[in-house]
Amino acid sequence: MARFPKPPEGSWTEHYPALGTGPVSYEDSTSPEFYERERRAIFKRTWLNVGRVEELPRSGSYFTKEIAAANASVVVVRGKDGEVRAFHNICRHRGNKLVWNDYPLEETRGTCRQFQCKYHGWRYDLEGALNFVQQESEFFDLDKDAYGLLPVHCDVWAGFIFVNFAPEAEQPLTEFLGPMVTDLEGYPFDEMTARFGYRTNIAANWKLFMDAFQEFYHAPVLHAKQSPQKYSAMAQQAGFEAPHYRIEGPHRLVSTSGVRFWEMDSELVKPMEITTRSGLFGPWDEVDLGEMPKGVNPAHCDPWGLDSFQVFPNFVILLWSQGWYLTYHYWPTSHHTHVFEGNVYFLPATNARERIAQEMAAVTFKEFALQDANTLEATQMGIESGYVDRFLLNDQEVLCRHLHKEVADWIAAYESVPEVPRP
Amino acid sequence: MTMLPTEFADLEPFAPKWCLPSEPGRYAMRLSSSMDEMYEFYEAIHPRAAAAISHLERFDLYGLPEDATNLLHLLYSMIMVSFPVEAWGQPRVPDTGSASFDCFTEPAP
Amino acid sequence: MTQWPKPPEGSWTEHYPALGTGTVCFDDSVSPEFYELEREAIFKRAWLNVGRVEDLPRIGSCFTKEITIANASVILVRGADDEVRAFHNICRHRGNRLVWSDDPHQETGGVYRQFTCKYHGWRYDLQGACTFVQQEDEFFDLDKSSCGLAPVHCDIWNGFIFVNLDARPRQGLREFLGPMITGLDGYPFEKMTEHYDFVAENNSNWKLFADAFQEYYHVPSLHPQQVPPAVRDPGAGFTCAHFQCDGPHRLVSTAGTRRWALPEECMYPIERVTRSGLVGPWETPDVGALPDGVNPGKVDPWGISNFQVFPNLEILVYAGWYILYRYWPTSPRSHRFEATLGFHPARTVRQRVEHEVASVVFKEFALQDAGMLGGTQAALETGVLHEFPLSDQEILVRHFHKVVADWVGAYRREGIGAVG
Amino acid sequence: MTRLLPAQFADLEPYAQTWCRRTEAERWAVRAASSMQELADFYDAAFPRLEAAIEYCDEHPLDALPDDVGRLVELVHSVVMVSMAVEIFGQPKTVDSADAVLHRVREPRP
Repeated sequence: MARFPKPPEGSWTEHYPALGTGPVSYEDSTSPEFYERERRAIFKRTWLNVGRVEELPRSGSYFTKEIAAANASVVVVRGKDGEVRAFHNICRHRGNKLVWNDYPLEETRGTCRQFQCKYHGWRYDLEGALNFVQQESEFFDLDKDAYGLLPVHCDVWAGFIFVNFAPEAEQPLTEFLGPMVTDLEGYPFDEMTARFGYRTNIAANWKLFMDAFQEFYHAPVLHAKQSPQKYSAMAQQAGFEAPHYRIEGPHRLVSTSGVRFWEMDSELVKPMEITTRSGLFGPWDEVDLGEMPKGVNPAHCDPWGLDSFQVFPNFVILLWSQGWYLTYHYWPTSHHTHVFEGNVYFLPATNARERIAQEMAAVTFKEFALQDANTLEATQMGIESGYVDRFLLNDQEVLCRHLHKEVADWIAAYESVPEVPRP
Repeated sequence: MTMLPTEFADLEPFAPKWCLPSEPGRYAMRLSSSMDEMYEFYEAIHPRAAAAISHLERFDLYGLPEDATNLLHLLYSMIMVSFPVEAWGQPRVPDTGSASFDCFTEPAP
Repeated sequence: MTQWPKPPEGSWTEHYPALGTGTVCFDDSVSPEFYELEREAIFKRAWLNVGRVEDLPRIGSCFTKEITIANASVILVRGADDEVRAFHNICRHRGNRLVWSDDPHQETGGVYRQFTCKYHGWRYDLQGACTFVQQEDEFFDLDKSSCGLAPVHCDIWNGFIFVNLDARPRQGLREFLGPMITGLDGYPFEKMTEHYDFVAENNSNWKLFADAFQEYYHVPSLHPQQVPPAVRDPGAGFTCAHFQCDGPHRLVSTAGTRRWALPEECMYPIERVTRSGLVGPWETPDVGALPDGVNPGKVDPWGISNFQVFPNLEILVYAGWYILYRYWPTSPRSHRFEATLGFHPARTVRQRVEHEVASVVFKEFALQDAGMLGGTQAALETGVLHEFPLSDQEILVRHFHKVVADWVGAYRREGIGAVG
Repeated sequence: MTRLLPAQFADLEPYAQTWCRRTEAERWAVRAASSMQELADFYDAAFPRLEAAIEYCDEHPLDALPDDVGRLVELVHSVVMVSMAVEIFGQPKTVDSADAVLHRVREPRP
């Protein structure tokens, strides 16, 4: 019994007929060989978000990013001219990793005037040019101009920094993102600089964890204990329905309706939520973000809860109606492991009360993420056993269906191109 | 030597353990504390939270005196222990045996 | 910094024209296929140093050596006739590993009267002959004399024990070593019996780690702490006095730094008090004249000669002590690193402390090289770059990778010939 | 408390329990687990006594050191170990050594 109207075809899934309604296989999440194909067809070929411009506040600010799925380490840096650039993190002399701190396989960040290799002291400026070779006269016909850092395609949209490892990017960034995503332009991402950052290693395929955060069918069950018993019972009874799903190109969107906790009976909320006036949906007291761009709450849900934009392949922007947002990144490290990053962004608090409400929202976020992460490892083990190979998806899981299909489509498109020498 | 504003001297016994400036510190303290310890802390601070927030609200958030900063950190710890106390009945999130989620950046204060 | 004269061709590299001066590719250090070729072309063909005669001090002394890349485990043993021999570490009965302690994958050693297989109790004497078969009459036409341990070619030069896993070695050991290495004949290794041994599992290809120890160009950058901050020159370079290549082997000599003659601020306090440090004890017992081959470039003042014996042995010779490195590949991206420091046995506590200082300092700086090379390996594995320039100070890196490629090339050509 | 070091070096007795270690592996582990303050305290106390300690030890044959003298040699070895952190690196761990390890598997005694 639908609480929200479905498309005329009768379901969200049938509204996108290419998706089908049959059972699906998760072999794409257990096969080492499939992972290798994903690396080539997707992670070495598409735009990947590696951070935000606020992480590079001034010229010389840099961070490194380990992207195992593309077999790459990149250094992203703001040059003297204010431009953000990305380079392969490799010294041109003997191939040493150029920028690292303490542990060469771990990411690092900071501010510098130039990059200097620890091995033999070669130096590169912030624009990647080689500007110093130790004992240059000992080399043979060395043209320093030809030995700058190897650039990686890099572009910025709405303050989000993307890189692309293809020899030539097949689409410009904004064309790749498409109007559903670029209509978010104007959202004050740049003002929301109070950030809580989290990271963890997860023993599950990256797509399976994306699946967990692109459907809310699991929420009333898995997260039941997060809420007072009376609320949980009601939520479980009702089940979950999202008012709006949308698929555009490789990207996806789900909007949910809001819950006005502050209007609820006190038996339905936890004491700490009342005290801090905050919780899973964020601070209860409204913040003014100005007028929202048209991409936000595109179906005009009322009350509106959140929009979760799944930007292909591994990036999620989640906007809450309460004036804050999350990003998720899923960085594959093997067919059954990945690094998950979650970032929580708010407007800088103007007083202690606001700051405490943010703390409550961030702590609650972590409690939920921990439950999801642990469940995922159990999922990976279950499907890796291989005894069951067909799984059902309901209409509330339409986005999971789309992700797995989209991945398969990219691989098919890539592999259908006649074999040419590829990097 | 006191750590908290004098109005909150009653919370002073909890300050050395729970005035922790970082999320990793607070989370680790939660995991290494007994439920009794957390109940005791929660029972003491929760009734005082509204007054504490009102007290802190009078200051510029980015120029808090040291004792106020300590009080703010104590409130963060209150939020941290509220989950074991209000929801889980145990220090760790249930069914998260192998999961971790490490905080590496957070706003200051 | 002294500028040492270069050969008439203008550079050390051009003095060996076969090396060329172009860029070098390090795909040989990341490719699993190349690793497989190295297994056959190099480690199953070259003479490999597995230890020193001091490691087998008396009859029955024995150690085992795991040579992962050659799929071999070898027993080295001093027989009843005082000869050192090598055998495959395999019982002839059912193929069980013969000599091992708790873990059959770990090397072991000790003094043995005979070898007894743990599985069925077959026994072998120190010369490898099968001496006892449990319930021999249960076997059929068993000829014990044909059931001795499978021998491995083994020879000794200057106290260094070498094995060769080829069915028929293409060269004798001395011929393989050639005149430059055998120029070390007479260096008193046998008197420097006080050994400090180190071992590490490193996450880099064996050649990349060897590269770090066959050039000094990196020293001012990676190891600035080798001199105290007050006298550090941020623009410092390093120029070696003499390079030499001979067959597959290489040599670099550096000039001697008489650290003790320097002003106080040029050394660390611990060096001043203990009279020892980076270049070892300031004074060592007089061993008489050293063979000319120790310093073939006649560098004066002479400091160190670093002999790289193909494929995986390095001998660093100082006037009064020495260091050995061995690099044992365990996968394309990992190797087991062994180091030995040899000193004249200390007669006093002061001498012992001098050795301790040299040993501790050695470890500090070796750790810096090892710590960084995991990064080199990871960066090279990204595969985005294939051409790297090498300076004249890195001539030995160039030579090493070329020799490896040459041996692999020779093996491949023979393989094609055999098929054709 | 039993005395570990020769009476002439009673001033170093407070450090003996921690720093009289038979093997390099143990000395390395203690250094790695110590704060810079602890290392500096030990170094400041023991380094000025190093010369005297070596001289004192050398009144005995190396292969027949009494127990307390043997422990003093171990303490001297520890000063050498700690000097690397104090004089050279300014931190307990070798700078830029990342996750590298190097195990000393054979060494002379004492």
